[in-house]
Amino acid sequence: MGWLLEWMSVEVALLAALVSPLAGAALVVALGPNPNARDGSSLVAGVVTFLCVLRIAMALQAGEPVAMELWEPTPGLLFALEVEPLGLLFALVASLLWPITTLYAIGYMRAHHEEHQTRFFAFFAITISAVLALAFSANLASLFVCYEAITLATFPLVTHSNDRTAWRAGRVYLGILMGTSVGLLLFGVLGVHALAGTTRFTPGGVLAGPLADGNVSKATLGVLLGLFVFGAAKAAVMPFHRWLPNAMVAPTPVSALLHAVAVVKAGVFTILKVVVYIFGLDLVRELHAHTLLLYVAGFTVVAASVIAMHKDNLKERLAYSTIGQLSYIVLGALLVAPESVQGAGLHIAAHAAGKITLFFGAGALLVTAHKKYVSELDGIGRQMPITMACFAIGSLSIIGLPPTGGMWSKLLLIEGAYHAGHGPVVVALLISSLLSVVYLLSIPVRAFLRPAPTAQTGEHPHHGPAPWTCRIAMVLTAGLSVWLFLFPDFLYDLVVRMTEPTP
Amino acid sequence: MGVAIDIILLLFLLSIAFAACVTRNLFSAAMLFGIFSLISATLFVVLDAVDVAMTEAAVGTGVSTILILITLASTGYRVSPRPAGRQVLALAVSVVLGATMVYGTLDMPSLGSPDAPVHTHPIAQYYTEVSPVEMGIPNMVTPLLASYRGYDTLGETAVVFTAGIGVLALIGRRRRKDPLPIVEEFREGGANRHRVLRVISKQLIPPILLYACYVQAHGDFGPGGGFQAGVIFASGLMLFMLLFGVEHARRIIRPVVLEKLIALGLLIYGGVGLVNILQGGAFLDYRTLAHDPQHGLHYGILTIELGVGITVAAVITTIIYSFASHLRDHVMQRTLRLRQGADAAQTSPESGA
Amino acid sequence: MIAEHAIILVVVLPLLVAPLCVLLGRGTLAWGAATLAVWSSFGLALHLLGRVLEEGVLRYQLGGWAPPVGIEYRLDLAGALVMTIVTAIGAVVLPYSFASVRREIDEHRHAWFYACLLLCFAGLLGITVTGDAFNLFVSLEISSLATYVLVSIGRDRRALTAAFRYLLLGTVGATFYLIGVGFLYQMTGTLNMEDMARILTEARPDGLGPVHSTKTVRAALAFLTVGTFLKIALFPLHVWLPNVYAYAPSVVSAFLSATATKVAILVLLRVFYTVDGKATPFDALPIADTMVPLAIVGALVASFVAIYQRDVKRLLAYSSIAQVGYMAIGIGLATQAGLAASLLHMINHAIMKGTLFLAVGCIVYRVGQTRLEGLRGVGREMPLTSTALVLGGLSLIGVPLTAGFVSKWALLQAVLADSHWIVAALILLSSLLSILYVGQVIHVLLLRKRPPGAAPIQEAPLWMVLPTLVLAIGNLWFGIASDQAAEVSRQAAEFLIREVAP
Amino acid sequence: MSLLLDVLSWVLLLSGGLLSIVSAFGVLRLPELFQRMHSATILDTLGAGLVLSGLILQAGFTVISFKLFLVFLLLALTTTTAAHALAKSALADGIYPKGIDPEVVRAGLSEGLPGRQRIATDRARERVAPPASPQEDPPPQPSEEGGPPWA
Repeated sequence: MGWLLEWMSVEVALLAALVSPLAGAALVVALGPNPNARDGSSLVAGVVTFLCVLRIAMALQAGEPVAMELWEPTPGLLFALEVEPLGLLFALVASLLWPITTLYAIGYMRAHHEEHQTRFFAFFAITISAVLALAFSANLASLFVCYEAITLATFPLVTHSNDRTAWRAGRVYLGILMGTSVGLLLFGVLGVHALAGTTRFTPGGVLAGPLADGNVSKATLGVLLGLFVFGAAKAAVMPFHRWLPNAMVAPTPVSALLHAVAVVKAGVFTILKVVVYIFGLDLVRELHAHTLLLYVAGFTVVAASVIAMHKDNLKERLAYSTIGQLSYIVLGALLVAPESVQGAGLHIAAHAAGKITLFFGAGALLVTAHKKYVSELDGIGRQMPITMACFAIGSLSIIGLPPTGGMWSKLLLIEGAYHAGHGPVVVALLISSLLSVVYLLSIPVRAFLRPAPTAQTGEHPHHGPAPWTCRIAMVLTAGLSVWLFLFPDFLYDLVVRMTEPTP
Repeated sequence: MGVAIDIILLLFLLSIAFAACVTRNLFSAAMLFGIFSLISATLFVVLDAVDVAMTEAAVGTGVSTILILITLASTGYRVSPRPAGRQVLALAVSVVLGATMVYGTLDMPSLGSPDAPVHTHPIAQYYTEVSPVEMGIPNMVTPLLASYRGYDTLGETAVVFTAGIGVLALIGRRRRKDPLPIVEEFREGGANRHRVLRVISKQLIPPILLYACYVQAHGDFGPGGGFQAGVIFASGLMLFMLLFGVEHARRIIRPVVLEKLIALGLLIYGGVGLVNILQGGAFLDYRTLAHDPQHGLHYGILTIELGVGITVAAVITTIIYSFASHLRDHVMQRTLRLRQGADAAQTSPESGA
Repeated sequence: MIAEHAIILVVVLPLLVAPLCVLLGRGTLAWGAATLAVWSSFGLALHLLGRVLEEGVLRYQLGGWAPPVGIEYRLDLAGALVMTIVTAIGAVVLPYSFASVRREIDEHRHAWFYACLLLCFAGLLGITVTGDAFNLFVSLEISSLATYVLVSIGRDRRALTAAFRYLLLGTVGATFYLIGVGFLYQMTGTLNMEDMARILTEARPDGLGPVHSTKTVRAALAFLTVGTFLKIALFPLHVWLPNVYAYAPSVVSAFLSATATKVAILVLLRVFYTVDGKATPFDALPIADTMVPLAIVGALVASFVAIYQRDVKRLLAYSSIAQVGYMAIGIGLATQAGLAASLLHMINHAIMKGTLFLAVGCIVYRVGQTRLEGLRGVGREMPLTSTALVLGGLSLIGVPLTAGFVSKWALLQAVLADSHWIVAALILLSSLLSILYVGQVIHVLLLRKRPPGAAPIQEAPLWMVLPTLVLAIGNLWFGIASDQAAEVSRQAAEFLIREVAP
Repeated sequence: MSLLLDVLSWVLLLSGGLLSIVSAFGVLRLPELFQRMHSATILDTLGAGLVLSGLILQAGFTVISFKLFLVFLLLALTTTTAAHALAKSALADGIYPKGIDPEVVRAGLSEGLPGRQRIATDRARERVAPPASPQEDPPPQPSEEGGPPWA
């Protein structure tokens, strides 16, 4: 990989990581009439983006500071980029999974005969650019701008199918996400700026100073923390979770990458960043409010799992599972033990790899066998063995069992909760894991072990396996889950660096 | 003595205003407004603002009263009482307003006090002492209006122009291809039945127009100028219209011509300014118009006063024409309608109208 | 020569082309002349803005008489900024007006319409550039009178009553201004703003403290402030505005909403800073204490009312009242940051409201009405127009990367810098309400289906869509590359505040 | 001579002033329109004439006297005409002098008048003696309140 170091400087890489998805989007629009060239360019843009992020990762490993100021429209609203471990982790996950999802989407969209594929790929690329910009934001203000950009760029994807349900879902989507971000998150951002005079992400936090100076009370800071936890509604903490099941009307690649990885993780990422770099772990620990918020998140974990059990629609079940898993990360952030925060960071990656595999599987079932409901899946594993095998691995990762990466992150989370002395949270995590065994593992079990329906009830028509691009993508992401189990060191180092004060 | 006159006039104004508020008959209110203007004009004369008094008398008493009457003729004279709540609000606002104004006058220098800032400021001295020498114009008001603050006057002319265009745009008639059928009684206007009025008033029109020209030209030496002249000229035309009917008047001076004259007056005024720029001076710096700056000033002032006069006269005439034509159409249509109704109901056309 | 006289030509050109339009008489010719005049004004305004940025305040002696004997034109940065807004909007609106006016106004009135548009334009420009308190009133009258005509010149009968109401209240406002100027003249003996400001700080001739502490000056300020509040439609003096914007012809709505209130706010700044600056009106009168609460209540109430509007133009009009509230908050804070935020929001609001009203005008051109239920699904068949509408709407909400966000951000920062937490929260609440009403419009236009059997609709003519799109892209441009605008408004605010400092 | 003129002019001025006061009282106190008009017209012509003549005598043979004479002429022409018009419109509106039989006036008025005026007098008559049954009177009443003469 040495050629990458020589080939471009880190500043160029940073800009290129943001620009290449946009360039990809432009290319996609330009090449719209020729589907092969269009999809190819999207794929190439994905690979280039990933290489750029990789270059940044190498620079960070080497200890180079990676930061850049872009422009400042009004005082206090500074658009600046700065790479730190957590952001890098997030960017790595998003940029690695993008080309894989593109690969999957090519097969899926063609098999599904979707219309407006050009628009689809273009907005997909724009969203990725916004996600990377969010991951690299140096301060809360530019993070907020990127946050909103993501909402807007994904809106056309949610309403892609252009029918009544899609538009209704789009309304809920936009209403909840915009409402909370403008009403709560923006207020929080401005509050931080007013209190601390800056919104820059600083190791150790920026709000400890004003508290020590007596400029602000703990209660106010508690309210501020609440503004962030609920304002970042992309994290889907109840009661602002309804947009996520609604957004499942989007095509599966969108649900897979955006609503399991990029967009929702943008929400928890925001909360993690705020807790670690704005408040600082020590400060949050002193706030009474964090306990309260902890219980809200814990409730979300359990409640979402319970709801997921009752959902027959596969994608909805996965969506509620996502809601639960996101709250794991929020819990990890709010527990403010170093282990739990590390676990939360790691869970971003582990859950991403696992959940995207599950969605890929669900999408493959939809386009190949036209099955939407769990109850229809009896015995389907015999026709689509690869799909269902990958699905099983993904499920294991979400549950937190070896041989998948989910095990490490969940272990760290539970350890952190235990050390922080929050017994009920440990219990909640365990209950939710047990429930996820029920609602997730039951699916591959059903697919492989139950007999296919008899002739009277309607035999599976012989439809063969999923499109080959889909299969490749699934194998890759399932492999990633296993890889995270075998070699978690690199990511673990990153999350450890996040909680350690930088020299 | 002067104070006594002031007080009496002000008391008059107050009581007239009160009466105008109280009366339920809009016709009386219109008349009261006319009287109010007349007394204001008298007050201006007492205050030595003869130029203003002239305009006030012509516009306030003459033109606007006629306009109000024309409007009333097509709407009716009676007013229904307004809900009491609104009146309380209006009263409260008026009381606050009046209180603020009184409060504002508490620290004001007394009327005519030589120590007032208005008199002690250097520009007052400039206007009274330097200006006559500089300009060579005995009437102090004219150079102030037309030169020192000539740009304001250009603006005021533009306001008058806007008013004219506005009336044209809102109630000005489209030049119809199919004019309304004229009811027989309207053909000759109303004047036939008022022979005395007609004969006497006809004699008055030429002196009025002549006087307008005098006021126009005499602005440098006595009270007068474009505004006053324009208003007086228009009053003369208005009298003609009242006597002979708007149709006749429209044939004497066509509305299209008036419309172009409105624009022409403002253009003359602004054109002088542009010429000044071309001559190398500032906008409206008349001194560039001739070799001798004083001559230039005179030329400039005369020209712009002419522009003002044309625009004002044309605008006021246009407004009156438009209103009168509007009313005429209104009344005529109503009469036609009623007559048709009466024809249907009765055989004798004489008894229905 | 043109550079030397640019400052006067920018106003006088449109003022004199107005009678020319009447002389030309024909609609098309008048349109051509008006377009030329407005575009040259735009060019001159840009030139002037550049020069003000370089050289500072520009002065021009009208009639060659040195102030305070004569009238002085005096262009500072705030004036140049507003002048650029007005001319830019004019330059965009005029090409648009050709088709729109033909559709909405009777043909024999076209020349008069363009004459009035130019007069209104010239009057607004005159306000931005004048350094004389009475000349400001004259310009105000020209623009107001022309506005009343413009509003009522269309075919909508309801516009007549709206214009009449506006005329009554507008005249009250102008009269208040005049009374205020009269009082000030009584106490200073001059009409030149700078001269007034100087004399106000001097000791009174009778030795009783400075002039600005007299009751007369206080009453004058009260009159000037209230009169101007009427003109900027600050709650609760906003009652004239909704119907005026709703029933006026599309071009007029767009032009007025983007310019008139901005210029009125400049008048307020002139009163507060240029005339009474050194005496700091914020100390003498409880301006901040009344203005900020009024503005915030206005923003909330207007946003709330906007949600329930069934007519797009009325909805946008109420949103204008809310936005004016934001600007008033910035001024009421009486800090440099607040002032800069207000000025910035002025620019951005001009762009976004211009976009929205122009886009609605495009729809009116094709559909002929603005009731929401009549517009179901129209946006789908007019993609360019609805793109502009969506961009403008997002900007109005204050979505990041649009112009509206930058200024709202600046405003919130200024508010929080003074730790007015509640005000900030209420501003955000009003933004949330704006999501609702903008969302409603977009929902009806784009998401609802056209009623069965409705006639197919085309995109509006190119000459209407292009200007709309230009402004719509302005929303993005000023959201992404807003540093220049922000810098100019910051400097303008700094200049105004510095005038206060001795 | 000058004393004589002075005395004469003061006599004229004072008598004019007195007359004015008297007629002002008349306007206030007299019972009905035509009598009041009688009082007012005396003020307009004789009162003003006396005062103006006094002033002319005061001014002597100058341009001011000429102007005053013009004023007198103007007043004489306009006030009388105005009084004429007022009286006529009062009659047209159905207000008649006291003690005169309305029918006589009406008969005189109706003759030789153009149609519209005749209609107005007819209406006035109706108002004096309203018809037995209220007819379906058209709501807008043309020219009842004295439709504009110039229309």
